[in-house]
Amino acid sequence: MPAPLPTASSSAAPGPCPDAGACRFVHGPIDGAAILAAVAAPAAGGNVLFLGTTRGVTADVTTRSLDYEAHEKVAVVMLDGLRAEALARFGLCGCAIVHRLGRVVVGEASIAIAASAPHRREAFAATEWLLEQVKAAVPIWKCEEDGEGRRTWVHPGDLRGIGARG
Amino acid sequence: MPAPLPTASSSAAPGPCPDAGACRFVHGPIDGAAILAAVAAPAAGGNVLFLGTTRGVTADVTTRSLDYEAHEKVAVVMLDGLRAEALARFGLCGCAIVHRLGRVVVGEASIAIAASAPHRREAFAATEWLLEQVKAAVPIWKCEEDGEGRRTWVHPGDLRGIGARG
Amino acid sequence: MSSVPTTADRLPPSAAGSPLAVIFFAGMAEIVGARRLELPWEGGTVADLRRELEAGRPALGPLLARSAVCVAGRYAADNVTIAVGAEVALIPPVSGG
Amino acid sequence: MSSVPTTADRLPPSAAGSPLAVIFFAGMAEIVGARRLELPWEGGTVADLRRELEAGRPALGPLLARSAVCVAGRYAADNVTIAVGAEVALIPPVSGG
Repeated sequence: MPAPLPTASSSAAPGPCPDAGACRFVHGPIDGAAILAAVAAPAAGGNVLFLGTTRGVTADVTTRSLDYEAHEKVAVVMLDGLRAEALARFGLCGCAIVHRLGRVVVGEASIAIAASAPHRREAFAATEWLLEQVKAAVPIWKCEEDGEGRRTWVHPGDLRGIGARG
Repeated sequence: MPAPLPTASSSAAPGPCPDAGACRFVHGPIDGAAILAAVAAPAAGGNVLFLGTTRGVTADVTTRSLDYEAHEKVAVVMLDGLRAEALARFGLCGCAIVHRLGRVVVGEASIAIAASAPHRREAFAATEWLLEQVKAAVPIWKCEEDGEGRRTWVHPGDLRGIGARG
Repeated sequence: MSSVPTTADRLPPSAAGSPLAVIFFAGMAEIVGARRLELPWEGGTVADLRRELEAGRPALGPLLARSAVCVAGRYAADNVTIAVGAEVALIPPVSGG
Repeated sequence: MSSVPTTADRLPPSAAGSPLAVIFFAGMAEIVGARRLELPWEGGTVADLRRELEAGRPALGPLLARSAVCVAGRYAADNVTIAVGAEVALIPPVSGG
């Protein structure tokens, strides 16, 4: 049998259970303020929100929009697992990950990650860690559309070694 | 003559000029979403918002509220200087620092720091750096009110060595 | 009421030739020209599936070599056996965030 | 119309005895019992001001020893001369954020 997802916490995490909807995909604009508000807690002193937005220019290449798709069913399970792992590992009060799918024009957000913790360092560390995990392994892809309307799927790096052995 | 503030960028920073109002004090609730929106830029891919909120319990001590005061005139100049330094040092697209004064009850935000940059790492690093600078040297103080209504001004550490020599 | 036996009823679930549904995403779906394929499947491992796919569509090779295979919701190494009826997805290098 | 000369008009700005306004915040204002004091000032350095304050209010000593002195908007070391008319603020260890 395949082993659990390498990035997901396997079963009984010591932290709180993932809340339904804390990790999800949306097909329209992301409401960052609502996501940050959802992780607020009386025990929290540090609250961090990251928004990843479509950048109009990289080096000398113009981007018009990004178009995201995901293996949603698998990705949501992975996001929930990452959230549970972050809650336990960083001692978070709250955590949420929202990714937008479809077309995201310049300046709009494709991802929001929010984390709250008793102290600032854990909130920052968890948010950065979650973002790196999402970028490394969660099945989401972007297609870049440049200024001339040319579309290119972005497949950097190598996932070949990621699977657990049978 | 006294030297420039140790944490302020002395004169001609290579980055953009500080925008009026990007660093300011407020006397009511902080609107984090508006502050994050104010640093949005087409060149930004990473946007980070930190909110520092009043924590209700630390170890076994209950906090009812925090009450902040500042040497406003000097503090605003220092915050503008820190912002200018962060813009240049981290290559930011935008940056804002807002601190609330007066009573801040549990769960409400006393500080918001927002930074946007072409890439995520600079946005995170700048936000964390700014927060550490503010906590280390900007003339703002909090008075803790505990569950029994006792008020205590918080004066940690030592600022004696911070001044520049004549 | 009793129903008329179908072909599926008469074949055991591990029967040779049960098709394997494989789904594709992003640039890989573009190369394949489809989001879903049903392959004839005699049973085998992830490595067998990789060979099968590349034999039928050589253009997939370079991207396939950098892709993961997701079996029943989990990334699986080459020696993992693919059970009959498992959901299989090809996962090219990801770029979310 | 010409105004009647005041004491300030007649005294040169560096005259001995010009009061020095010093402002206090937070726990320091609590100890001093005031947010602002005018001290008689013969001229001198930040170190002189520290001695003057501690001599007049010994209870300030422990916190003063950990505090900065802000002169004309800048944190100043002990050897900095305080110009007549300068804005001076005592800055106890900060706790914003």
